[in-house]
Amino acid sequence: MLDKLINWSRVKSPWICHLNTGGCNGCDIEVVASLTPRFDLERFGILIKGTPRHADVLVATGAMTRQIWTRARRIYDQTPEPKFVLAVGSCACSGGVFRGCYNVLGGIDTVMPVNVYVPGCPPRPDAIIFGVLKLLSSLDPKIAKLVEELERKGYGKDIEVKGLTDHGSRKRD
Amino acid sequence: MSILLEVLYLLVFPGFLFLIAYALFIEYVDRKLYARFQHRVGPPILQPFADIIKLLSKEDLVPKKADRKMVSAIPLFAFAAVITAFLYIPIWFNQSFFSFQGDLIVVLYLLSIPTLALFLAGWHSSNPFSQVGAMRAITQLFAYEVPFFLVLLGPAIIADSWSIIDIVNFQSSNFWLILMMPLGFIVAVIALQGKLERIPFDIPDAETEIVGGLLVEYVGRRLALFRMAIDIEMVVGAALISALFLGGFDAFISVAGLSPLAQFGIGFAAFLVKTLFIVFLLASIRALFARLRIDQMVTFCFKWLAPLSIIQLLLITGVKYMGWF
Amino acid sequence: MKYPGAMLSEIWRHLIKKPATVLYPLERPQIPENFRGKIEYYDDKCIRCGLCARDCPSGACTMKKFEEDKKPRPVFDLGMCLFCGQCAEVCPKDAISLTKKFEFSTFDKSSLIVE
Amino acid sequence: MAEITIPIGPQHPALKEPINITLKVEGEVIVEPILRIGYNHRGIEKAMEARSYIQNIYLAERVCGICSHVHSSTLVQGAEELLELEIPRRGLYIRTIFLELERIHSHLLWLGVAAHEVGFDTLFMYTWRDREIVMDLLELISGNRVNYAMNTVGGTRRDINDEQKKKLLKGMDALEERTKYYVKIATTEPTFLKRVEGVGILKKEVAKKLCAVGPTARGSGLRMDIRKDDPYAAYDEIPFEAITSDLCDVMGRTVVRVKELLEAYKIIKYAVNNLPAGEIRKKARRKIPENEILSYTEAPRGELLYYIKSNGTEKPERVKIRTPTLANIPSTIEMLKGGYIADIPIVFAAMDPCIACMDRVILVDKKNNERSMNWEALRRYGIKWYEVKR
Amino acid sequence: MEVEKEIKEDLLKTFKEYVSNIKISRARRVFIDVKKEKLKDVLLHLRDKYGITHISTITAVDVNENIELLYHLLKDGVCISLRIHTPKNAPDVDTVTDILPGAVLYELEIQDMMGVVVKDHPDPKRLILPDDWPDGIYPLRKDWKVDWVEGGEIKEE
Repeated sequence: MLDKLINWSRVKSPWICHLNTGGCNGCDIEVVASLTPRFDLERFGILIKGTPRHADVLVATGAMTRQIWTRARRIYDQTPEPKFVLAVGSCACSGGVFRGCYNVLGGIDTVMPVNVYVPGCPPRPDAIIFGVLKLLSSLDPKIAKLVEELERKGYGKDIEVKGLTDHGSRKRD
Repeated sequence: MSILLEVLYLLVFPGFLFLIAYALFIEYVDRKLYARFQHRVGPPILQPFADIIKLLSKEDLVPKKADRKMVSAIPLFAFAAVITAFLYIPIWFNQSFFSFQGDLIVVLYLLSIPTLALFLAGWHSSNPFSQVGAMRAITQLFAYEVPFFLVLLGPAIIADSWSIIDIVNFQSSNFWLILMMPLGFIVAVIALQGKLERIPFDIPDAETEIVGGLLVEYVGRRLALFRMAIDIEMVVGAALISALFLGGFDAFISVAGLSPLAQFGIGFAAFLVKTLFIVFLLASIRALFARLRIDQMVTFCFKWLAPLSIIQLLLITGVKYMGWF
Repeated sequence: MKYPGAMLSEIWRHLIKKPATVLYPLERPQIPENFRGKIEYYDDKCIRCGLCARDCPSGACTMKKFEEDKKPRPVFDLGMCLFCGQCAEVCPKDAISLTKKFEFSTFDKSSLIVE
Repeated sequence: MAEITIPIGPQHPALKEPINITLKVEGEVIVEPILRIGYNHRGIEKAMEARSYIQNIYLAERVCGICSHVHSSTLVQGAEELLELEIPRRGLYIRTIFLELERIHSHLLWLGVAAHEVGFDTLFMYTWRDREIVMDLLELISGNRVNYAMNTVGGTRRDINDEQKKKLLKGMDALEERTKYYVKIATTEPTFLKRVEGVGILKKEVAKKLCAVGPTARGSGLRMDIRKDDPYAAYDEIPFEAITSDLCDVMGRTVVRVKELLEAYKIIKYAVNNLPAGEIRKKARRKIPENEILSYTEAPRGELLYYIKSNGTEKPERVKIRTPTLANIPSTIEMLKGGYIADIPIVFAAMDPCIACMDRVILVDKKNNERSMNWEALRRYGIKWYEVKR
Repeated sequence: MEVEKEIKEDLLKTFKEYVSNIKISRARRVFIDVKKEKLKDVLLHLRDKYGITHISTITAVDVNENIELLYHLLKDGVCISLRIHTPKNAPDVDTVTDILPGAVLYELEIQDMMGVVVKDHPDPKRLILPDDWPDGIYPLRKDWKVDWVEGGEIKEE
C-alpha cells in the first residue's frame, strides 16, 4: 500500500534538472519551450529546478565535451536517488554531428547511465514529453499502455486515454 | 472527555491534519491560479500532495560540511511554529480553543520564526548560494516586518484588545475593518507577500540569480517539511488578515438562533471564502510583478509601506481619541 | 504613464480564457505535411548507389554489407541522425522518405537503427 | 572587508553557451569579472575541414541552435560567392524571409528570457506563447522547429506556396499586435523598469573601443547593421530601418530589440507580398575553386563572420567562424563592473547569450582562503554592504 | 568602390615596400599583405586617418611553412584584411591590444588554437581549450590529426 503510494507520487511529480553538456542550444530552448503555455509540463507535475539536489530526472542535452564531463559527472552524483537520466537530442544520444570532433567524448552515456534516449535534432517539445512518459511508463502500467498505443498507432487521431492527468479526457475543438 | 476533545482539536481539526490538507489545497489553488493567469493549464489537484510524498520518499543527503543536527532540526522548528500559530486563529465560532488575551502578539511572533529558520537553514547548509540567500532573507525580514506589525496594530487599537477573537467579535457587531482601514489591508497583503518570499519579494530564493537560494542543499524530507511550513504560513497569514480585516467567520448572517452545526458551517464557509480571496490576491501580485533587487526592496518597504502604515495608525488613533468608537 | 500592475486586466482576462495548452497526449498537435520526422527506407526502390551515405553530415547513414545482398545498402542510426533530409534529397529513386512520426524515444539505443 | 571571489557557471542548465565568469566582489558590488570560456568548445572549425560543403551546411546550423539559419546562410553565401554563382531572386527572398523569421523567434525568446531573469514570469510565459506562432510558421515551411535545413549551395531547398504565404501574413499581423502590447507593458511596469533602467551601462565610446556588435552596440547608439552596410541576400531591395537607441543601458538594448521586431514584421510582409516568381535554386558544382572569401551577415545577436578558404576540392581548406557573442564579451565585462550581483543575469542576458541562472557559486575569502564566512565576517559583510550601497 | 581604392593608393604611398599584393576581391573587401614588423604602424595609420577601430576577428591559417594571420578590420561595411606571415616553427606576433582593445579575446584564441605566441598580451591564459589539454598540441594546425587525447579525471571539490 505504502509502496503503491510512493510509486504514485513518483509518477506524478518528476522534477527535472536541465543539464547542458555542450550542445548547440536547439534542444535547450525546446526543453524550456515545453514549460510554456503551449506545452505546459506543469500539468504532469513537472517543475524545472535549478539545482540537481531537488531533481529526480536529469534532462541532458548536447554532446559531452571534454571540458565539462567532470562537472556533469559531479552533478549526476549530487542528484539523490532514485534518479533518472533523459538524453534529449541526437547529440546527447550519440554525439550526433559532433561525433569524432577532438573535444567531444560522445553521447551522455559515455559519462553516466542513460534511461531514455529521445532522438531528434532537436526533438519537438511533444517528443520530449513523450520521452518523459516513456520514462514514467517503467513505473506505471497505465502509462505503459498509453505509450505502447502511441508508439503503435503513431500519428493518429483516435487515441483516448483517461486518467493520465487529472483533467480527464477533456477535448478541445 | 475534554481531554479527548482537546486532542481532537490538536490533531484533526483545526489542528494538524486539517491544516496540512488545507495548506496543500491552498498551494494547489495558488499554483493553478498562477498557471491560469499565464494562460496555462497548471498542475492537477493532488499535485502538492504528490510532491510532498515523493520528497518524503527520496534519498537523504546532507552535505559533508554542513552541520547535520542543525540541518535536521531547523525544518521541524519552522513547521512546529506555524502549526502552533494556527491554533490561535478562530475559524468557525466565536471562541478559539486556545484563545487568550494577547494571542495576536504570539501569532505574529510565531509567524516570524519560519523566516529565521530559513535563514539558519541557509546558513548551516554551507553552500555559498544558500549563504547569499540567507543574507538576503535576514535583510528582507527587517524591511517587511515593521510595516506588517504596525498595520496589524490598527485593528487591535480599534477593538481595544490584543485578542484576535475580540477583534473578530467587534467586527461582527459593528462592521468589517477593511472599510475603515483599506490602506492597512493593502499594506498587510503586500507585507504578507514579502513574508512568504514570493514575487516580487522572492529575493532570497531568486531562482535565476542564486538557483534555489536558501534551500539549495535541502533534499528529501527536510525540503518537504520546509515546503509544508511555507504553505501553512500562507494559510495562517491569510487567515490572520481575514480575521483582522475581513471579519473572520462573520458572514453578514445573524447566527444567534441557529443550531451549533449551522453556526459552524456558516463560519467555516466564510473562513474558506475569505482565505481563498486573499490567496487570489497574493497569486495576482505574484503574476503581476518583476522581482525587485534587495536594495530596491528595502527602499520600497521603508519609503512606502512603513509610512503608509504609520499614517494608517495615526488615523486610527485619531478616530479612537475622538471617541467615535 | 508608469503605474504598478500594468498587466492586471490581461492576467484576469486570461483566467476565464481557455488555456493555450495543447493537451498532448490526449490531443495531438498539428504536424505539418512536410515535417521531417522518422526516416523510412524502401529497400525495393534502392539501387545501392551510396549517395545518401556520402552526403550524410553526421554519419548516421552508412552503407552496410548484408549476407543476402550483393552490394551494401544504407543503414540509418536515428540516434545520430539530424533529420536534415539531405539523404532523401540526393536519393535518385526516392527510396528514403521522412515521415511525420516523431514519437520514438527508447530505452535502448540499438532499437533506433533503421535497416 | 576582503574581496571575495565568485565563480559563476559553467555548467548551468539554462546557460546557452556554458561559460565561466569569476567575479571579484565587495559586498554585493562587482569589482572585477574574469572570464573563462570554452566549455562548449566542440572543435567545429577543425571538423569543417574534414567535411564537404554540403555536409558543412548542416554542421554550421548546429553552431548555435537559435541562429541556425543565419549560420548556414553565411556559409552558403560564401560558397556561392566562391563559385561566382548567380542565385535566383526567389531563393534569396525565401532566405531573407527565414532570416527575419529567425530574428523574430530569437528576439521574442530574448524578451521572454530577459523577463524571466528579473523574475517576471508572466511576461516570459506570454512571449513564449506568442513565439509559438513563429515556430509554427517555421515548422510549416521547413519541417522542423529549430534547425530548418532550408539552405543549400545555390539557393533554398523548399518553396513557399500561396497557402503558406497567407499564413505568414496572418501570423505577422497577430504578432505585431502582441508586440505593441509588450512594448506598453515594458514601458509602464515600474518593477520591470527598475531592473532594466540604468543597469549595465555601456557608453558609446567604450562600446566602440571594445568592438561591440549587434543590439549591444546599437543600444549604445552605434549605428552598425551589416544588413545596411553590406547588404546580402535580398536586403538591398527591401526597405527597412536600422534601429539605434542612445540609452546605453539594458533598457536601450530592449528598445532596440523590440523595435527590430516591428521592423522584421514589415520586412517579412514586404518580402511575401513581393516574392518574385521563378525557381528557388540553381545546381551548384561540388568542387569549389581555390580562393578566399569573407562572408558577413547580421545575426540576431550581431555581426557574424565566416572566413572561408577553399583549395579546389569539395572540402574547405579553412573555415573561421566569429560569432557575435564572442565579440560582445569584452563589453559585457565592462558592463558588469560596478554592478550588483543580482544584476548579473539581466546584464548578461542583455547581450543575449543568456545566463538564465547560475550554478555553483563558491565564495572564497581571498585572505584566509576559506570557503565560507564566520558570523563575524557575516556581520561585517552586512555593514559593508550597506556602506557600499549608500 | 572609392574608399577601397583610396585606401589602396594611400597605403601604397605611405608604406611602399612594406605592403604588397593589395587585392580588392569585390566591393567592400580588401586584402592586403603586410610585413610583420610594420603591422602596428599600418593599424595606427588606419585608425588615425580613417577612424577604423573595429576589429572583427583575427584568423589564423596554416599554410605549409608559415602561419598566416588575417586581421579583419571593419568600417561601415568595408572590410580590410591585413595579412601577415610568421614562421610555423616559432610563431610569434606582437599584441595589438594597445591599438585595438577589442582584439583581446581573438589573440588568446589564435594562441590556443594555432600556437601563435602573442607577445605582451595583457592577460595571457587559456581561453578555449580544456584545462587538462596537453601543451604543444594546437588543434587547428594541419599536421595534427584528430586523434584521441587522454581525458582528465574528476577532481574532488
